[in-house]
Amino acid sequence: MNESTRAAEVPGPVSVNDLTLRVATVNGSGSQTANNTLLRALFHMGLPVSGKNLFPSNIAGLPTWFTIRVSGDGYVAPKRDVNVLVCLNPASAEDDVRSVPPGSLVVYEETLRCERYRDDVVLVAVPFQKLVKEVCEPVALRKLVVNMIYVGVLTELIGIEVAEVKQALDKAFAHKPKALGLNRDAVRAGIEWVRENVSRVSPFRVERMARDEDLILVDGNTAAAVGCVFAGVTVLAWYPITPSSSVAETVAHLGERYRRDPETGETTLAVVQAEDELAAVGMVIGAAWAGARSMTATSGPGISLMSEFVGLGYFAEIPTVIVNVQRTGPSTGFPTRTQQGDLLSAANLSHGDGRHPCLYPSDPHEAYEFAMAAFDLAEGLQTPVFVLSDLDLGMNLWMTKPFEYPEEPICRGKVLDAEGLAKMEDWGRYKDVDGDGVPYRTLPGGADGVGAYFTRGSGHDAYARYTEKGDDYIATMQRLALKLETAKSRVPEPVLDGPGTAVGLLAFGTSHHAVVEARDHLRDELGIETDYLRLRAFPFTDSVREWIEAHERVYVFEQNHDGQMRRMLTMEFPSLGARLHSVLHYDGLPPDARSVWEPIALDAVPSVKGGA
Amino acid sequence: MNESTRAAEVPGPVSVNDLTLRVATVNGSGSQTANNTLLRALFHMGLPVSGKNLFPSNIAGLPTWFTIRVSGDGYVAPKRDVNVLVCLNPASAEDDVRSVPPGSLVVYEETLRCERYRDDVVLVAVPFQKLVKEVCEPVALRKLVVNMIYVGVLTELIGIEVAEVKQALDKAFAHKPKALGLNRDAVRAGIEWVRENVSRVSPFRVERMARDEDLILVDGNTAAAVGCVFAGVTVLAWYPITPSSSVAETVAHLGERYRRDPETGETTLAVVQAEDELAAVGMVIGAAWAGARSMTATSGPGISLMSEFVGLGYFAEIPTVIVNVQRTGPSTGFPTRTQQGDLLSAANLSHGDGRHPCLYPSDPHEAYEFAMAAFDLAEGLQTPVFVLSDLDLGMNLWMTKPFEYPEEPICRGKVLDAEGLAKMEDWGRYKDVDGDGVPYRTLPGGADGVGAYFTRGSGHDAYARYTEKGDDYIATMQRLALKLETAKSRVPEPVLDGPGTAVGLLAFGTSHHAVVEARDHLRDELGIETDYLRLRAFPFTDSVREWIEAHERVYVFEQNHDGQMRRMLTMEFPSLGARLHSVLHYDGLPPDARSVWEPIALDAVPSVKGGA
Amino acid sequence: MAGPKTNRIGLPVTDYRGVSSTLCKGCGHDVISNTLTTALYEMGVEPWRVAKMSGIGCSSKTPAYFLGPAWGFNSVHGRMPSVATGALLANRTLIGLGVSGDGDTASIGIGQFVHMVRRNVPFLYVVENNGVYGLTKGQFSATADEGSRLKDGTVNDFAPIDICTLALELGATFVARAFSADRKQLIEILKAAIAHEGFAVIDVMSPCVTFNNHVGSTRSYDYGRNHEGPIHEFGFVPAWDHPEVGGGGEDTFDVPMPDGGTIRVQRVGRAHDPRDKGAALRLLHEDAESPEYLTGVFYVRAGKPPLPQFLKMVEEPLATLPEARVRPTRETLAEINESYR
Amino acid sequence: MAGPKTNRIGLPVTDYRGVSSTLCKGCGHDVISNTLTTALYEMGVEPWRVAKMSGIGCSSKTPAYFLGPAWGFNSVHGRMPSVATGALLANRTLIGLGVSGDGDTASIGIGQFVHMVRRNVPFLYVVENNGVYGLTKGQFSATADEGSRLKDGTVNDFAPIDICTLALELGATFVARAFSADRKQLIEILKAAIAHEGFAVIDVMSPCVTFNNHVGSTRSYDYGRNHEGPIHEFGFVPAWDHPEVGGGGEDTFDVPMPDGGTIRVQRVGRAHDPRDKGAALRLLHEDAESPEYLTGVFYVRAGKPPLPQFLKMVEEPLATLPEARVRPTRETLAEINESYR
Ligand SMILES: Cc1ncc(C[n+]2csc(CCOP(=O)(O)OP(=O)(O)O)c2C)c(N)n1
Ligand SMILES: Cc1ncc(C[n+]2csc(CCOP(=O)(O)OP(=O)(O)O)c2C)c(N)n1
Ligand code: SF4
Ligand code: SF4
Ligand SMILES: [Mg+2]
Ligand SMILES: [Mg+2]
Repeated sequence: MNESTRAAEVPGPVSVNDLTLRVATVNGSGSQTANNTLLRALFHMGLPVSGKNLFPSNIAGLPTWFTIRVSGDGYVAPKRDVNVLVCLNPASAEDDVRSVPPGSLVVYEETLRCERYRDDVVLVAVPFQKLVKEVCEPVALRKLVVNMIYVGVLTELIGIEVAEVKQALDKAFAHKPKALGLNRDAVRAGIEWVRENVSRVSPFRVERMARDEDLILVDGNTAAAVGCVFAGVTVLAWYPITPSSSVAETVAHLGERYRRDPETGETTLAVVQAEDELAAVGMVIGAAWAGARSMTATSGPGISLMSEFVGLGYFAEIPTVIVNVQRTGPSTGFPTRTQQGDLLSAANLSHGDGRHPCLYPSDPHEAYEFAMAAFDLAEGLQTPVFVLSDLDLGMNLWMTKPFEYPEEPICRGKVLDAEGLAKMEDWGRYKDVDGDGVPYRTLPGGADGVGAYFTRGSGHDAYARYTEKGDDYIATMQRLALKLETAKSRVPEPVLDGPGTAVGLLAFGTSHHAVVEARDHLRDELGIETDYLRLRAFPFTDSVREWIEAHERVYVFEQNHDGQMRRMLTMEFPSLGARLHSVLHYDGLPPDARSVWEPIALDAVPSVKGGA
Repeated sequence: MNESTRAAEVPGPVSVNDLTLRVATVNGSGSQTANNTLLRALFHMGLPVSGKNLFPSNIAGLPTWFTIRVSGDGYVAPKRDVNVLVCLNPASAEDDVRSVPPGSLVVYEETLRCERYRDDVVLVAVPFQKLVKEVCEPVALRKLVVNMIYVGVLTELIGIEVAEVKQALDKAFAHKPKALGLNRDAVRAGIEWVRENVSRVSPFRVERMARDEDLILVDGNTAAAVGCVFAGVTVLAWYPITPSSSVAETVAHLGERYRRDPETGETTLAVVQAEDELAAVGMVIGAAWAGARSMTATSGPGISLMSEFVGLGYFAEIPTVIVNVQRTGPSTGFPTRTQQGDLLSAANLSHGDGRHPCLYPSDPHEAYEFAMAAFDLAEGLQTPVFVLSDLDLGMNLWMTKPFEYPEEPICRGKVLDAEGLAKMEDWGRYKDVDGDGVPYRTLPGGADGVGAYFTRGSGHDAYARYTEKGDDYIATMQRLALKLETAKSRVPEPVLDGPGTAVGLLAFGTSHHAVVEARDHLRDELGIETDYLRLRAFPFTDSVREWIEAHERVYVFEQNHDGQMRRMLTMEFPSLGARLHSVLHYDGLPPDARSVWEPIALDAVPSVKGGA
Repeated sequence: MAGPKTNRIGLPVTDYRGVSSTLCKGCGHDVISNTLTTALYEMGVEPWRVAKMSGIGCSSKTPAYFLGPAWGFNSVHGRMPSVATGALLANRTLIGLGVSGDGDTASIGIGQFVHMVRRNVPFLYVVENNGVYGLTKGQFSATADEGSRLKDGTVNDFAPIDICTLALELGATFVARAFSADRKQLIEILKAAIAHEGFAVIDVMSPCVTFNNHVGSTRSYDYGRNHEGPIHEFGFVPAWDHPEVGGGGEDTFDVPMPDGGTIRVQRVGRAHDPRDKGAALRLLHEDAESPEYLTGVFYVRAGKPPLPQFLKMVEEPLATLPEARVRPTRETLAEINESYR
Repeated sequence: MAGPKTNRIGLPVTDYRGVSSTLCKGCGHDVISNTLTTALYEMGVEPWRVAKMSGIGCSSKTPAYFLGPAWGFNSVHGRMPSVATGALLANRTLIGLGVSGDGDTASIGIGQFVHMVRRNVPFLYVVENNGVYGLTKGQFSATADEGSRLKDGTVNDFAPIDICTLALELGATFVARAFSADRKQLIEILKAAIAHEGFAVIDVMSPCVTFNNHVGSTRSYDYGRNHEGPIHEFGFVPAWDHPEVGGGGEDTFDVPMPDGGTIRVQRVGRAHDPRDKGAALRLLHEDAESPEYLTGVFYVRAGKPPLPQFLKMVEEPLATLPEARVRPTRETLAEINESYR
């Protein structure tokens, strides 16, 4: 062990493939490529990984943390305790170093003198600034390139395969050969520095694992965007807002690439950056009315601004897809923190009666699938549909199954062309012909002069004529409610497990991942068996009701303060309300397993105790 | 009986002080003054009356009905069956005449030849057009004056006291002596025509009653406006929307009259007609932040547009009062029909977590009281507060107790001046000092250079400093939730009756009036005893919970399709959801007693049957 | 026996009418609906290609009162522009025609109006401007003139928003003003606007007989009649009448329209040349100071690509493209997956 | 021992500073914050009378970075105007000062901006105009010039909204443009704006170093430096310096401000007279065609009553009026009751 490494009594032997690595830097410093290189290299070693970026709501200069968890057991929820820390940010170094448990590995820029703060961790002081000078001549680039040095340092320290790091670099800089060279050098410098200066073996290491599955590494916003493009979206209108912007930006980007004819230069996807969310949703409502598959993407404040128009969409029965990448509310809240906080708002959006279908993807693969499914659902039901993602899903990189090409053709729902119309007797735009509440529609501009109708958000009868008659209104409201019933057979069923025990856990979206780990913990460490239902959509299917009915006690785990999903379940299943108990996590960070199992374990439930 | 009156076999004897009188005219025809004259005269005869105006969402030319119920028993909910009909509208005459039960009295313009449609009612064909020519020389005014002729006709036919009609006219035309003369003549002409041409006694008559109470006749919007002015509102910003406009217009009007110094011409009430509801609510939020008692008034679509700002008000803790005069939604819906349809939207308005106190007045006296109380409540809790009225309450005339002068001084809540601030140790804008969740605030512009703070809808700590820390956020959210708990002890308690039986009825706002009558009917005609709770506010007080707990079966009667109040009760009291049953009325018209008792009677509840 | 009279695409005028109006008798808006009926009929517009859009207000109800066989959308208050933008993107073969009120456009709607102009959405936007909110019973709107009075005497203290000036400033390429009582001129303006490609706005003074037609109003029929100042006399000669250059004689000049039609201006009086934006702005700025109510086509310019062209969209309606054109291939998805491996 | 240097109301400049900025190093907005600090200090504005308002964006964060002892309100995106209007009504003795971005003002916020101008709210409205949405990572805003390019090469196809032209058209009485790198001029403009009564708007080009400071941008420091064209050279002489008429000598002319101060314009170069609205409009319209970036005070006019005066409000803050002035008497209520009997 040379001077650069100081070790206290490090408890325990070397731990393999079970570590949480955190890089503390400054935002705007370009560490993202380095972090993703690490993540990708670990991923390609067959290791189950997850990466969480914690960044402030500003553009440059404030502390940022990137945390990678490697879990041989396959858990992807974050863990509270970090065991490998890289300190590069003077502003947060002391806090960062003090936060890790004894025995952790701490790598830091030597001038930060982190050895002042702890003597119960493995300290590796690296002269990052010196090293970067050696490998990177252009002064302006050093700020960026320095990050690759810690990639090298970690590679050597914890045993990442150099070949995988190289490949990850190649991918990242595929079109920038000069940058590739510089970054390669930096990685090499890090590796070599460790080889020359550090003899001690890291207490945390990684080793290649065999992965059966074919997986990809992608963020949820990208996945949702791919889903939209393969759903055949034709009009996208949006307004920038964190953390949803990259949904729209990626749709637009994919549109440029795959939906613009390379020869004619013409596109089949119209994208408008609107002046605000009112306009964005107005455009997609207008587009959907005229027959486009339309969509917008937004987050909390945008949802609020879309409220009036969504009511119009509901009442005038206009299909559109709204992707809501939730962030911490209320109001502006924490724009760069995650939450499942718009559940009630989305499902009940707008004044007056009415509820809207919502889909809750829990990983990028589902974000892809549900985004795609949302279009068929919206057009099938002729109503706005929400895809409720969140910042954690949307902006972090996740291991996920590759996107599967849709086996079913696009389904536009009950759209009549001239021929179809001719076959219908006594067609009425808002007539329930099939008993499912969903009427038949025609698309504006039919060149044959038939099927035109007048759309309005005020009272209308089955033939789309203006009315102020109570009976017409009642009929419409009942039919709209019937559509919600119909929706139950079309939305994704929950993924469930049980009934086997009296205690059930219910979660959805990104809350899922902490539950997976918590259930193992409850069973393995505490002897508490739990069933589990992962909800995937509103309205709730009968299977949800039945599953709850089969359990005495159901813990609803969600990421908000008010217990919004528990409230929604209670509203829909009033007789089951007493069984539902909230387990909440709402500090703006993705939840860890402990947030789930601790309250459940603390909750002295006799039946559970008996079963243990 | 002369030619003008044809009578079929009229069943039964003359009915006294129990009639429903409907005048069918065209909107924009100026019948309102005539209708109000009738109503007022009946009211001054000591009769319990209610008047409902049913008008289309347009300005002139479409059918309008004004319906007066006189009920010796004191019921003010409408009754389905009309027994005195005045037909002046050719467009609706046939339907109108066909709609009344046999034995009704039908007065009509003779040229409408209503005798073609029925022979089982008492028909009085009046030559209105001829008569008006005789009494009103100016041709342009005849359209208006003709209405007073039916006032005269009815006066004589059903026994309204002429002196009371005169007095009502004097009041209506106090400042228009010429019009007074014309209208008096018209009434007289109507009376005389009946005296000369009709010998038959009307099957429905009225007679003076002794009224103990001192009552006034006023609409709910006016009452709410008076409440706001006496609450000391200082900034009103609004945007016109039916049926709420007259709240703002009346506040403005009263402001001109009572809040502008007659000498200096200066006002203590700033009124701005904003460019839309986003601006209106933004202005009142800004005004409240700067220390005004501020308010806005709106209806459904406006509520949707206010969504983002209300979330800011909640999170940044800015008190303001939003009067929502509900109309039939969703979307534009029926702008001139009533509904209790924004219960969920108002209480949960905006994305993210958060709930807002709501008050539910059921008559003008309460509209006055609750509008006033809303300001103290909002400032006391430092949060936006909703007053949820509806079109029926807001735009119809109601008998109600006179407004009582507030005995308590205005309470601005925890506002610190320089002195108060000096006494506080370590003041923080968002610090919970008293354990009730409500912090102390200072008002911008304090001239002493202390107490300034920075308000934002993004993360903030107890000292109003920017934060992105999870702990700060959790503390804030918990404190905000605590404020809602605190609110329970400050909102109006329910008015309740029972527990006495197993069956309870729960209603609120204007749904109350049908319930009063329905309970009598259930008891007297069907032998079903019911307890009753009239809810007056959200959050629900403990007494609401206890009362529900004491009943096996609670019928929640409300005016919307979705059973929104039942849903809210279920959310707040999850273990009681199974006891709550919806009884709904949602055709846009004020509910009658039958809407309440019929479903309850049909509902075969064993415990009720046993009790009967 | 001769059939009913038809237009150049063989339709009778009844196909250009709508359901009967529920507005007040004498309302300026009804005159505009009738004028639209005539103009659309005479221009031989195919009704089923028209998307009639509106917001909320008395004015916004009117799309139901003309061109029955067209597609109508009475959306929400003040937000017609966004809805129309979306519709025209979904199907660029639609003919976009919107009716809005002054409240709907200039009060609640001014933001969306501004951005619609900027985007040059291909759309004929008619503002039925009565200076008040008719449907909510006569409050002032943002176009009410400073100093004008309501029936009850209330005076408007704020400067009006001038729809035409604003549109011009923001780059609109067809900007006109009219008076509903001057049907003759309005028909010609409407025809020219229909012939225009891109965004066209016509600000039409349309008196509200119920709430703003009294003495003291600056939007009454009387006020209009006494103050109307046409900036030129002109007619629209449609393409199928084969307008030759100079065909109107020496006392006229021609402004050719992209559809082959021509605006033919008489060289009398002011004879404003609508191609001259500077002159248009000067006229409008002078107008702001004077009580005269200028009418006519202030500005017209061809050639600015409308939004779908800007975005280089395919010619066909996006709404009905077959799956093969909107869902990328299996190979593309494989390529995408590969990029995330 | 001498204390720290203070201004005319005895405060040190530190009282005019705020918490330290979290913006990117070199951001134009920080320059403006610093300039505001100086201008407010030198004008001797009482910090505790100032309401610092903003919307959402990098620019909208800046009220935290100057004038710490003032009252701040960072509201919601695009809606600062309404919040500010309300605040100034609640307490007309407050000095209203707002900072907004070009996205906040011209994209989402253009509707509220337009109406705030119309209402002549007494407010100094500073637009920190960088042509992009900084905080959401660099998308174009509605003030981006046609043809300008993002870093990734994306070209803006739409015509920009010109805040100054728009404000002038809508009747604003103080309209100016500046460039954040030209601190000297900006200070003078800010001082004059502070001295103005009623609505004042300053559109300041404020480069976003992270997303819009590259070649091809028309909002970069380089672009600003190469294209700035001051329409006059001038200084602001505050009231307490007792500006005499003609005190600047023959080569200047004076524009007196309501607070007793004076804008003193040098008779060199363009020497635009800011009292001449017509000339201002001409300048702005010319500017729209040319690549020159004109800076200076386009227009200033005194005497138009600001909103509280329009409404004839009492002089004192409504916020703290005693009960007796806001709750009518028992007799009044009796009278009201009587009218409904
Ligand atoms: C969000 C919203 N706010 C308010 C209203 C009420 N409202 C209906 S029409 C209207 C004004 C219409 O004025 P204008 O556009 O000038 O049309 P006009 O009736 O004068 O033709 C208003 C305020 C509404 N429907 N929606
Ligand atoms: C309703 C709403 N929509 C979107 C956003 C996201 N957002 C935050 S700042 C911003 C744009 C800011 O641009 P600008 O006003 O130009 O300020 P800059 O950051 O460039 O200074 C956007 C779109 C938001 N906060 N609220
Ligand atoms: S109220 Fe005015 S605008 Fe509305 S229909 Fe009547 S006249 Fe026309
Ligand atoms: S992103 Fe741009 S506008 Fe925002 S702080 Fe950085 S430089 Fe300034
Ligand atoms: Mg109008
Ligand atoms: Mg910007």
